[in-house]
Amino acid sequence: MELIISQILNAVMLACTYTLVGIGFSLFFGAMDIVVFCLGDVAIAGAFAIMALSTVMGVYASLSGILPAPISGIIVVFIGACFTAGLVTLMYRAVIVPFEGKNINASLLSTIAAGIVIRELIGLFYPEGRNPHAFPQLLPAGLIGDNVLLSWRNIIIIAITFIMVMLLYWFVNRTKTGLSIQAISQNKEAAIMVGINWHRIIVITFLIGGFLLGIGGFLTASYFNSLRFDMGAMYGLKGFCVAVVGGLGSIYGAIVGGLLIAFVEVFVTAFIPGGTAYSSVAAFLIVVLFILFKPEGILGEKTVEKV
Amino acid sequence: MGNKIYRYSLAGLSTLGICMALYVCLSSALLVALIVIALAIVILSVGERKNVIDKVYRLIGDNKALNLGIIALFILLLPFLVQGNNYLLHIAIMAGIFSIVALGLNFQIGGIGQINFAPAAFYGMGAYTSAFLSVKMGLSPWLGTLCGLLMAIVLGVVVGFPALKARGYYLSLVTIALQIIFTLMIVNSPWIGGPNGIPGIPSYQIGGFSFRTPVALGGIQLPYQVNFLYLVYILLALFALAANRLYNSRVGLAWNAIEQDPIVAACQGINLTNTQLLAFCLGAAYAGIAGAIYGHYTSFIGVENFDFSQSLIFICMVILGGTDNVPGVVLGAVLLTMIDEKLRDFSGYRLLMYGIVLIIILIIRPKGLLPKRIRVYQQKDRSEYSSHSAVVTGGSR
Amino acid sequence: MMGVLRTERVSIDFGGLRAVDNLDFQIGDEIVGLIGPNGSGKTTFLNIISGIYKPTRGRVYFNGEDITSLPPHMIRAKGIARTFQTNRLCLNLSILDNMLLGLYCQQQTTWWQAIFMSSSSSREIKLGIEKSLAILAHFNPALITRAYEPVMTIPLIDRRRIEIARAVVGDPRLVLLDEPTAGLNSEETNQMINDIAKIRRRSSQISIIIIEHDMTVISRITERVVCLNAGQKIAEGTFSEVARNELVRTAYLGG
Amino acid sequence: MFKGKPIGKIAAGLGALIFLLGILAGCGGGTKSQEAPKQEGGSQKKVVKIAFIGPLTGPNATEGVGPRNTFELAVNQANKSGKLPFEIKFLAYDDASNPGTAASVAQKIVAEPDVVAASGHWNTACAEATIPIFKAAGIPMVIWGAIGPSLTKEENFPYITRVCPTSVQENIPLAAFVMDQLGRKKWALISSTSVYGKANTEAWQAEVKKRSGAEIVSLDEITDGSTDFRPILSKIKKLNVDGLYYGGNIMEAALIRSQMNELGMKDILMAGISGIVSPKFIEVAGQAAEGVVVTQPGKEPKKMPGGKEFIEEYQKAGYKEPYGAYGAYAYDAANIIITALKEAGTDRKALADKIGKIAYTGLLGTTSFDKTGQTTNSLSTIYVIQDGKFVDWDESKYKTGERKLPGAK
Repeated sequence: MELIISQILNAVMLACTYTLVGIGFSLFFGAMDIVVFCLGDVAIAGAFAIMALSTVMGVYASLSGILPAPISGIIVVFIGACFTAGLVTLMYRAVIVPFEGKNINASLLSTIAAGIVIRELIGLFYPEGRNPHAFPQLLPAGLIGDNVLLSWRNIIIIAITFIMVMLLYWFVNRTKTGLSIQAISQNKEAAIMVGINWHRIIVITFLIGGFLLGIGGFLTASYFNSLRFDMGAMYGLKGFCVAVVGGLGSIYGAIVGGLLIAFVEVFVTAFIPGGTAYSSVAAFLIVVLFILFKPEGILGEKTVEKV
Repeated sequence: MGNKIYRYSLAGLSTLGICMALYVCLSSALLVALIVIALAIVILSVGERKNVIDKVYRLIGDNKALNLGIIALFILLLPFLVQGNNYLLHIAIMAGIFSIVALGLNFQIGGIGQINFAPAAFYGMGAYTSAFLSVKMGLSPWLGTLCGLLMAIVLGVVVGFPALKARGYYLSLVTIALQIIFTLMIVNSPWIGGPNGIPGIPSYQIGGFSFRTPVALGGIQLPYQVNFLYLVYILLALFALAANRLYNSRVGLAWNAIEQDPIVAACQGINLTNTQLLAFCLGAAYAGIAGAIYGHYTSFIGVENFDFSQSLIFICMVILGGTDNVPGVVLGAVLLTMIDEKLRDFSGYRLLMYGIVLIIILIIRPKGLLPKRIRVYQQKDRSEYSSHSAVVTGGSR
Repeated sequence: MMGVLRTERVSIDFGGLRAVDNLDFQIGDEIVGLIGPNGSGKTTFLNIISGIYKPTRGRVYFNGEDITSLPPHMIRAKGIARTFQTNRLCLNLSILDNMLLGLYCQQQTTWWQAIFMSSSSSREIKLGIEKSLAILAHFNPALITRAYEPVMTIPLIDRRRIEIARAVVGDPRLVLLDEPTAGLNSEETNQMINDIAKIRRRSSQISIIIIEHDMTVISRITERVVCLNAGQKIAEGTFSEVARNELVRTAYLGG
Repeated sequence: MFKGKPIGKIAAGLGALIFLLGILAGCGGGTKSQEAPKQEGGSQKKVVKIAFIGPLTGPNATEGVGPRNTFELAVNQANKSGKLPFEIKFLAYDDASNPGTAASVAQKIVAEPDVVAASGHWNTACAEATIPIFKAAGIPMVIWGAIGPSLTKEENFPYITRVCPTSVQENIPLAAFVMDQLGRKKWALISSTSVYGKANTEAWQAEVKKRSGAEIVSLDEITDGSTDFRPILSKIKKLNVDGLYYGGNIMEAALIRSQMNELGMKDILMAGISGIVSPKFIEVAGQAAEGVVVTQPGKEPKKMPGGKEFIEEYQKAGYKEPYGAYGAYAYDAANIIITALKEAGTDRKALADKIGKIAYTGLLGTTSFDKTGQTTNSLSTIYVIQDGKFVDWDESKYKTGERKLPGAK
């Protein structure tokens, strides 16, 4: 029994790491009908920024001299997430705008190439960039009581994920800008017709998505205590899978999709003899099956092709 | 009459120019290669704006025999031009092998407009089948290659089947997933070497002559790569010819119709299932043969040769060269292979520069070096009808 | 007169919505107009005939043969061609290529023959080109000189012509025209009416179902009119009969 | 039909193109011809080239960069010593852990005119791919880091030799230590699906089979690059094992150890081999690294004759990266080649024969090769991580009983 509970907990934590990047995919797909393939790398770049702030650049240390540790931690993470937001927007200008409405294949490739560039830049220019790094412990690591299953860090990771999703939900459904994003994702032409400034909204979407990705990269790195320059490739791919399984374009879908993929991976590893090697195979098979038989995902809206 | 000779020599000169440009790219340093490519891009862009390219196409098309002869001669003489340098020959062979895969992939990307992210899986299927059969079962490499081809087609059906239901990004994800599953399954299968790969793959033999023996031609000792060079380029010529014929046939047209609008295509009597599966199976066959040759050429294959990043390289070749344009795809494959090899001198910066070069070329020429063109069925028709914009402009879908 | 196409109590549901409801319809050697307010199920009905949608209930017979469950490409092969409401040519392909697509169902070349017997393949293409150009000349001779231009450079009226030409080039028995004059001005509409009349003149062996909102078009070229409302047939007869029908009037005014 | 004017333009354009290409080709040729006189007349010394291949980018870059540096260091030292009758030029190539790339690189090396010897590879698959190429070209290659047992074969000797032990040789002392000396019998295995991981796992399984009472209760395979091992570890936790063996690379090993710590499995002994001997392991695993037992062939460089100088020189040379687990091997491989060069001259065949017969004493002790080209040097050390450092077992507080290894009764 304890084994099952601990495995469920493992899966939930894994799902948390997938969710935010999945939301990133959904957000950009909804707003622009494009899949930005390098989101995983962007998120990891954000985590590297946070790590740089708290180790190499010493911002965290100097901040915690004047402020209590949790607040300086929050500030550092916030700066890192803002950096990620800036990075995504820069990427939008550099590798998405040139291909807008022109050629879906070219934009697909250019975002993949951008991912390679980001990855390699980290590897080359971060000190010892190609080596694994221990991620600084900005979240408290202590256990809650004597129970080895629950640590403060895990609780905080779940909480931050939850808060981020709620904030996004509030933003998308309660603010004018958020409603504009929704309008654009439902019908771009109509939205422009009623006077929504498309370009402004897209930039805002990218800023918000980038911010979430930065947080997502931070949570992932914190959960694994470590960071490596090429982690982003697989991370981004899993995020895309999560978004598709949940329903591309749906925020809640990313949560559900994240849980599903994480549970499949964890349970194949834990309860099928010899399953460890096949956990990724199982996760990807699930994705293939979803696309074939329920392409709109779990929570996505079914679109009927117009004839 | 004088005009005719003039045009004849002009056509020959332009083909010769292209061959020389490629030779320069092959034999000199990265910077020189990049300058040549940049020059080529400038010439292409200016030429397109002034409608000269069209005339060059026609010039080359009018004198096919001459130009093919020049290219054949160029390949034939290549070993002597590079003075038997086996590394340059190796690059040329790899360029040929990759060109075959890219031509096959083009049936999917250029033909039916579906990006298939699993060409390396087809390529690997051919390589692994042939290598396994010839190493473990002692089958002749020639037969092994044939089996590799068949198994690749089987995989083509497996990957092509989802393409019937999914399109666009969804299909991308399906093929990515299948590609990753393919590599994971190989790693997890000890009977085909698992992560160890398959070493000691025998080479092709004709009579008692093994392709891995150096040859003496015209008094010059040439490395064994020469054998493979000729083999690969003969195959490439055949495959390119077949691809070209397909492109100009009813089948190629049907693929394009599906790319543009599957429902309309179906309403013209095109069987979506068969036609799309055909694009995947033929592409898989191309890649399968290329993979098998690769295995018998290098004598070792490992799963890293057939992973997702290799697939990405194939896709880049097709899109950079120009989708649905047979010379374009071959050009893309050849150039990218060369650039990739040239970047080896910058080991740490190789991938970074690869990514940057890719983005730059994509921005300058999003439709590839030689973009997709309007089909011309008979040269005679062509000169009768004016054509202001033979290059397809504007977006698809 | 034996019906070319006949439907028996065809219905189709989309979720809770019944788009076509128990429709009995038939057509012989004639031009039938299909009219009705927006959303009355006209286009859906054409989609059922051409096999894009499968009806929830009912059957479709073509030349006495049940084609209800056939996929679109087989229905096309049987001899039903169509155009689309929003002009759906392959914009990146040349006019000639679009026309050759219309001939696809008549050609035989397989991929195997295309590779290994290219002379037979190119002979077939050559015949196709001749036939296409002949049809194009029938509609608008000016198009022939532009046959190698991509369709996207062609003005709308000519695109519609090409689409109709693509539908009839393969000698279909039945042509379904979905709003051929949408977006055209009155001058162009007149030209289009003539073009449609030309199809019949070319061969009386072509039946036509035409969806149209412009009643002048309907009155000038159709021999019979069927009016749909909410998926049901509410009137049938010559144009003047249908136009007088009380139900039709309420449908248009009230619906 | 053609009109006169545009065709003239085409001709002019093409002419310009061909002219330019001619110039460029001339330039390309020019660089080559510039090199040649330098070799013959520019300096009195002849230039010979030695190539190094290793993973400098990609997933195993950490393993390759340090050895690249030590190799270069050895070459530079030799050049500076002034004792050589020729100048050695050092070439470094990246195989990116990809056999296809490795084969390509090997072709490139073989095609360079003055290359006399090469030293290559951390990945066994890469070595598999290049061995036939080097053998066919008659260029001796000394393998510095690939441990697949099958690489060294009689038929390839003396062209292919190896200074590092195979996975089988490497695991023997570690197994003897933890199973016989510490008495740990019940093992959980985690294996990387890489060649390296599989080879180690197989070697460990063989060791367990040799000993009665020892058993493997679970075996899980993971792919390199995975980050989440909690599901596997949660499962292993239930099994009450005496120890956990991981044969793989630093990153995964460190994550496994730190996640063991989180799941309350700190009192399970973790054993690993040289692949994880790197300060990075301790950095990433943090506190959890304490008490992990590893083995590394050879002795610590600083304890070997010349080791101190080596470390000093390495630091002086200003390399950013640590020399890593295989730095000493690459260093010795370079010196073996250089020594052989000194004695046998630059003829490849003579050089290969000389390397085959060498008895070189360096950082690894005395290296000589058996008839398959495998090193006969079998020195090895057991390390335990103590206070954030790899400490020789014999000098550790654990041996004296001052501290207790995880799970010790």
